[in-house]
Amino acid sequence: MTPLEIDPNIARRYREPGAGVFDPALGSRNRWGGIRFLKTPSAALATAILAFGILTAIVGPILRPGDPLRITGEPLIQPFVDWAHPLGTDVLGRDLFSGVLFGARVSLLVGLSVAFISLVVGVLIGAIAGYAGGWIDWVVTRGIEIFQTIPGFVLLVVLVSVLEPSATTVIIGLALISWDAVARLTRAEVINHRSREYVLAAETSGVSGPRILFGEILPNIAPTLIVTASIIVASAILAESALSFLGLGDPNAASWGSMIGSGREQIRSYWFPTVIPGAFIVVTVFALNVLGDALNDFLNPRSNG
Amino acid sequence: MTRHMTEPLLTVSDLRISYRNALRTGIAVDGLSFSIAPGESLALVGESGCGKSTTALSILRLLPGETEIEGSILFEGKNLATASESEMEKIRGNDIGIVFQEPQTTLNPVYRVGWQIGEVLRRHLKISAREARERTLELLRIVALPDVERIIDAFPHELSGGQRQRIVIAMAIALKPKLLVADEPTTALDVSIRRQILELIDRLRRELNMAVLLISHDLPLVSQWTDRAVVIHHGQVMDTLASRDLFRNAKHTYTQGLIGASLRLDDDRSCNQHRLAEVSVTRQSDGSFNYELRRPNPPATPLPVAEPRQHGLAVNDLVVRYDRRTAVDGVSFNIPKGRTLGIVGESGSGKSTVARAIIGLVRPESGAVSLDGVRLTRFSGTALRSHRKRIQMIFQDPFASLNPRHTVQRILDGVLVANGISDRLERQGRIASSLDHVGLPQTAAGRHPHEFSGGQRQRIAIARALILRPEFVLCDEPTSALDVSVQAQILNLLADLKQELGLSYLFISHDLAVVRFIADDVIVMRNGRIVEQGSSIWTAPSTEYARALLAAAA
Amino acid sequence: MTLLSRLGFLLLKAVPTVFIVVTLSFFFVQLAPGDIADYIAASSGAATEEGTSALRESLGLDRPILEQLLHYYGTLAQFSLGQSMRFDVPVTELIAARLPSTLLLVGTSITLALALGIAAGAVMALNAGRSKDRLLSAVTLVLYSIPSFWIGLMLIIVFAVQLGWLPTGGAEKIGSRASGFSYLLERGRYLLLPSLALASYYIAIYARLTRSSMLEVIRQDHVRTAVAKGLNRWQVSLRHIVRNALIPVSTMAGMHIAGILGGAVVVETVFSWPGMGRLTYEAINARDYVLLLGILLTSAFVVIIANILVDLLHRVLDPRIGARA
Amino acid sequence: ASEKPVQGGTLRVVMGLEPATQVEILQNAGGAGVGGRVVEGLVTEGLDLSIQPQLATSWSVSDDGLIYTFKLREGVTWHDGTPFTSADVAHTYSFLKDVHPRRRNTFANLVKIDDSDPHTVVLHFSRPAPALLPALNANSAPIVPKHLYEGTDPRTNPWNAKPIGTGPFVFREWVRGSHTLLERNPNYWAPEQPNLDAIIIRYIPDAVTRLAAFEANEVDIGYSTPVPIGELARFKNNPEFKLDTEGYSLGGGLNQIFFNLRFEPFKKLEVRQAVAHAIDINAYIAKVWQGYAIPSPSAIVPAMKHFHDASIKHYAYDPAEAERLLDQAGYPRGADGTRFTVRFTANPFMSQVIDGANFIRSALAEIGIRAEIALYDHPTYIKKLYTEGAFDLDIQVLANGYDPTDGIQRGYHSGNIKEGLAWSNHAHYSNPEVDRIFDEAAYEPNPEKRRALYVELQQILHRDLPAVNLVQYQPVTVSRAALRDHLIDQQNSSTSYARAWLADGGA
Ligand SMILES: Nc1ncnc2c1ncn2[C@@H]1O[C@H](COP(=O)(O)OP(=O)(O)OP(=O)(O)O)[C@@H](O)[C@H]1O
Ligand SMILES: Nc1ncnc2c1ncn2[C@@H]1O[C@H](COP(=O)(O)OP(=O)(O)OP(=O)(O)O)[C@@H](O)[C@H]1O
Ligand SMILES: [Mg+2]
Ligand SMILES: [Mg+2]
Repeated sequence: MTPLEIDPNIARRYREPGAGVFDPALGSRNRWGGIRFLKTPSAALATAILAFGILTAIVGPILRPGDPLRITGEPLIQPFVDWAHPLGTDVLGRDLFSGVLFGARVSLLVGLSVAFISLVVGVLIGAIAGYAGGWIDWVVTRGIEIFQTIPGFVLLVVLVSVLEPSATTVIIGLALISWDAVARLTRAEVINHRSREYVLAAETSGVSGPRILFGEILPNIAPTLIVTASIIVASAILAESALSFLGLGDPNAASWGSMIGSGREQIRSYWFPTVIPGAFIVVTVFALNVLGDALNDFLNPRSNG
Repeated sequence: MTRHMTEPLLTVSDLRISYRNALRTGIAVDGLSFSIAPGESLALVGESGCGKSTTALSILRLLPGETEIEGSILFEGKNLATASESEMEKIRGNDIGIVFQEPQTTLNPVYRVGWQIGEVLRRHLKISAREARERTLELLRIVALPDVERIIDAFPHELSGGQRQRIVIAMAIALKPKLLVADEPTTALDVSIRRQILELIDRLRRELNMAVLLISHDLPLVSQWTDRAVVIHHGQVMDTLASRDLFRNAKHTYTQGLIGASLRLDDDRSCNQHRLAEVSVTRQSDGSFNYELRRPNPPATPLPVAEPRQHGLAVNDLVVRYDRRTAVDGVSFNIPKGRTLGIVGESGSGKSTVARAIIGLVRPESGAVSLDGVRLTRFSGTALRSHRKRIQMIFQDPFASLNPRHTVQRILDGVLVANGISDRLERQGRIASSLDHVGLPQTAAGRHPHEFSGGQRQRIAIARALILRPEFVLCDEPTSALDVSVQAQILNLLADLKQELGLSYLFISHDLAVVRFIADDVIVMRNGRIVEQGSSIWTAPSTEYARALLAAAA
Repeated sequence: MTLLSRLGFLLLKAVPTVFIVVTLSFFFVQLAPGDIADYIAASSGAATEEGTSALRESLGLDRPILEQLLHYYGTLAQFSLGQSMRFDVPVTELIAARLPSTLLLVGTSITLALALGIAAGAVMALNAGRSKDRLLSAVTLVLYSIPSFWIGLMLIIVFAVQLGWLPTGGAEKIGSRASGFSYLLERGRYLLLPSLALASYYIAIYARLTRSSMLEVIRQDHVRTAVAKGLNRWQVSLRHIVRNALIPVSTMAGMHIAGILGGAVVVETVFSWPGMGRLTYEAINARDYVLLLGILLTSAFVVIIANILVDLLHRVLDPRIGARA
Repeated sequence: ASEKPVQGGTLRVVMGLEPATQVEILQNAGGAGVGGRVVEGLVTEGLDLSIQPQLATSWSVSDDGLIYTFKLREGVTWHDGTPFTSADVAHTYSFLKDVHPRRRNTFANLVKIDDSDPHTVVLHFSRPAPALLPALNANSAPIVPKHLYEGTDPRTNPWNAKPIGTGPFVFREWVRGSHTLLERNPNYWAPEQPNLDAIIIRYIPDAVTRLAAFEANEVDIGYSTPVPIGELARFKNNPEFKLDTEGYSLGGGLNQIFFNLRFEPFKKLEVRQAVAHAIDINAYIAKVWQGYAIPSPSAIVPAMKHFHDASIKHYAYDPAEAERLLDQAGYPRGADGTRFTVRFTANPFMSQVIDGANFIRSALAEIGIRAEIALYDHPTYIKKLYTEGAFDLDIQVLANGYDPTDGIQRGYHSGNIKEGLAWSNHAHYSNPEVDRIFDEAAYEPNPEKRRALYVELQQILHRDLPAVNLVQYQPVTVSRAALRDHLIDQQNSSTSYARAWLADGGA
């Protein structure tokens, strides 16, 4: 029995003696799993933060239209003193509030796209390698090994600096150094599942390979992948900020990382141009990690406590 | 065996244990009382989940944190339910030893076994490393391990299951405990080794004069190896009786049901004429239980007569290799329509591999599988698939063989879709009728596997095998993960289906009694070869190996 | 398989990997717009046509790309990494000057991350669900969420500038004549902040990993066996839980080496640490592909050798592995 | 001024960029190597831009400007003990002519070097070389020993990394990525110099870390605004530190925007004028340069006093006028308020230039021009601009150099429209009149006439507007107040420290 599988009804009946007798009549689908998930305080908080972040990314530009990189005021206005610039302005006089709003867009876009691309690519490659075995698996494993051998961030820096730094290159670069972890994980899980009896059963009743892979095995490893995805989003946001720190961000878009990059020279005298976007990164990544943990507890039947 | 009329060594009275954790919240043991005299051997018997292990663990206070224990566990006058943790540490391993079911996991994989045995000695005695090693070697000899000098430095994974279980036993008796708790010490072992382990425990009991609490769900085993048996259901005692009276004097309906469902090797019932007793337990609205014993009869419909023209399923000189190992080495047999062939043999003898080769999960190296004279091994792709439809398979583990993410409807529907049945209504109808066949309500279709009990899951697996209307069904240990009472239901169901639908089975099992009940013919396998065949083995086995198997199972 | 033959096997297996890494990187760098001549022109703030083309010619940049690749292979075949185009000295010399400090930094960081991470993880697992666990979980999650350059800057501001306890950067006191213990102490002072900054993320990872794998081990039957032997809480925890939980942690640590090496690029910049990370960045910027390939090759080898060490360690930690292979 | 110098102490210099080699015979920009501490030039330039003796004690120029005769200092030895002679100068100059990107120009017409007298060097030119002397200092044309360079390829000579010179300090070690260590030269030719025992040059790439190093009292001096520009104010108010702006006159860093004249829309003069009118130069100086820059409306920076035309003023900040010009040029605002979109590149060398790009981008947005910034690393930048011409607007900092022929001519002379050549005329500006002025002025020995020519040039460029000249930025030297007498010439980060001393004996 896993936490996921226990229906409150069954649990209630189980308080009584005779617990050993399984009464399937009590079983029912746990349709409200999602809501129960949100009852965990940390999961609820993380979800709320992320939902708020995504909402901000969507409506932010409506709230504060215009280009966030426009110089709209005096430089280095402190936060919370001038309501035209609630979070103050940076060294050039750009509004930090609109920067943060638009930055949510870039950071989340980068994070989500990287997770999406590396998940799609990694799952496809890893699943096919794990399921097909043989020389395909051999080739893919070597490929993954190569990516494991090159320090990822170095590859990323090489890639982004030789191409034009832009949101697209950053996303491609990050996806390039993230897919291998997904592929390795997927491959291992697929190999683990493909000899399980439910897969053999499907095979013996004539279900075709792709159907087994995508219809039977993938749904079972989805929880692991979802958790991985949340971690990739978080680490992509961090890596994007590190790139911006090295001056390799997209110069035409305000991202949290690039705001830190341009504000950090003044960090000793003016904390807010760096700390404000930095705080947004930390809170977002934190929320993503909390969410990942909570999902892990929720989706992974073996975890506990 | 004599009853000792001395003071009991252990007295459990009115034990109530409830779990409060993420896994479950509820009562596992509900007012259990029993006692063991010094040197006595007592059995706790009951179905899976009835609270046997919980009781055993509670004696050594090995239960997880969020568990509440009420009642008393008096061991030599001390109440273990309330003893302090340091007192318990002195008792564990010293006065009470314990042996668990699964020898694969009870040893720490990263330490040498000798070290692990020595750990008990060093913990409780002040002895030098040399002495500890000497004592360990001695213990290894006591548990009758060969080549002790090598084994003492082996890692657990380098030993066989039986050897590991001996290590665990050596660890448990290292300090000559007064009580040995053995929680299903042989269920995970091969039949041939099972007997040796039980003999060992019994010998040690006599030699060390220690009491044994043996936990099992195997009634024949209990009746042979213990003095007294306590039958438990839902955490309560149903029956307490002398073991040798178990099969004769059971008072409680539930005990009688268990006995009726148990098969013994000397029992010459056959599924063609008989059905096993089924005990059904229902819960009243007031929470109490109602036990009912049913002895179903075989259906009146006569056995369909096999047409002589049809050969059925033939396997010819089959050879299967994994990497470099030969798992099946020139096996040939024939299953005529409407017959059941049983395969027995020790673990690793290649039983499953034969079934897998027939159904196409592994590619045989040579040899032929043919169906009604048509060679399946020649085909590939769609042609093969259309023939293979006629053969289906049921797996051992009903928990693992159903995809936990799909509903029953989807599991069954997927098979039909994959086999090109595109008419939705037809699929619906077939799903309904196959659920009917296996005795599940139609409402089962909408649920997920985890909402069913083990027996019900195995019914779903059978429904999945039947939905393509096969002629041959390969059953690879379909009941070995199930309780006796549930096993009886499944065996009855298979027998009924054979008669109703004219199915033929290949039935693999390590339980010889079950094979004797269900199969018309039998083959014995060893190291990938057939060593003996024909029903004469039940009465007059001709090979040493078959004799040993029978003796071990008896 | 004996340890030694296993070592040889793993090293041999690595050769094609390194070869592909080098070839791919070569084409990759060639894809980049601009070359070393452009860089030298840019950084000298002056250029003449003759100078630029003479430079290209002398470096062989005017030859077809495959020829350049073959030439590079030729260099490698002579067990040389070639001559850096920007610094005009052998690449091995440049790398030899930087590699030790990077290894020191990375090695210290991994050690620190493992030591602190495992300790924190063990405390968390043994107190699972209680306030100690929650507090430490929150702390590690925060560490997990902060960019390392940011932590680096904060450490500098707090410990070097405000408190003045530790130096802001560099690897050792220049011209220092300290020796023996005081020399080690001295180096330790320089090492502490950068290795902390680099380790912070991994401390969090190992803490979380140790926690979850310990919780996994706690559920295993052999722990119950250990308790049944009468061992006390500490003996059970250390010998039977933490010890076994080290196995997955060591696997992960092996996979992180490449990542930590990459992370050094940023931390070395922040702490002006004279390591390979900064050299890499300079090589990329200068399009000094001979140097860059030399660095990638070296770091691939470092990763491979580290993985081999982890593999061997893993065999010591988990006796089952040799049997399975 | 004349306190008694304290002897001893170690000076700690901080640098951002680590040089590729330690001696500047292959290039000279940004991060110098050991500079005048170890190697010396024939002459040096005082703070007042006057030429002063160094290895040459005196010199004379023939009236036709074709022959330069230098009298060399006697009794000078190389750090390895070999005596210094005219052969060293002759050998060095002869290879500098081939390998040094800038001296290639300076010595283009050098036909013969006469070193027959060991203490006299005579340079013979085929055409007058009026701008020669400022190019002969320790940084621009350092003299290296012939006995170590003869018969080798100077590009790969190992002594480039461990230079032997004649200067006040001896090279000790270079730990790549970390620092260079120099020690006092006890045999320096100037008696009682130097005062310091040692010099450590530390390489710290990150500006914030450099700032921290200053604050933690780990370094004594840094050049060219070593700390983030916004933090200078704090140093200014701190008596522990001193900020100096002197010593940078030879650099003449001009910050300007080039137009790509090959393509619409900047082919049109009105459009270029509109851009010029869109920029509020005072705000630009305040926000981007934090006040450390002065307006430089003309192509020759104010620092180049002899040539700068102070009468030229910036185009007035007048967005309305800019919009009118754009409308007139046929670029009305579109539905989204944008007139057109252009590619805007920025020299990645200085962070202020990138800030500047952001400022300009914002200013252009006000008048409806969308400028999309493309940030490249150095080689890509050079490739995109000078080979592919893939830009419309380019914000740049170019050193004017010591003479217009050195840093200015390259950007505007049509003869310098050279594909693939860095720092060439990438705007593709071509005006025969301008070419003529450059050609004439280069060989005009009369200073008055030269000035007149360059003034005319500045006016033409102001009218034609191939580039909008913005500011001459002011690099700042940050030093601990205890450091004295370090600022003696125009060599800034390459200065010799021959007379420098630490009042507190070093921290
Ligand atoms: N750690 C636990 N947490 C919560 N519930 C548990 C735990 N262990 C056992 N249970 C529940 O307590 C009941 C009794 O379990 P127990 O293991 O004692 O049964 P058992 O008789 O030993 O069964 P089996 O024959 O399957 O070993 C079962 O319903 C089981 O699900
Ligand atoms: N996938 C596999 N790869 C390699 N060897 C295998 C594989 N499956 C089984 N074997 C080996 O082939 C032999 C026969 O195995 P098989 O599973 O057929 O035995 P079995 O009689 O069914 O045993 P059990 O009673 O334990 O189920 C064994 O030695 C086993 O280790
Ligand atoms: Mg049990
Ligand atoms: Mg089997």
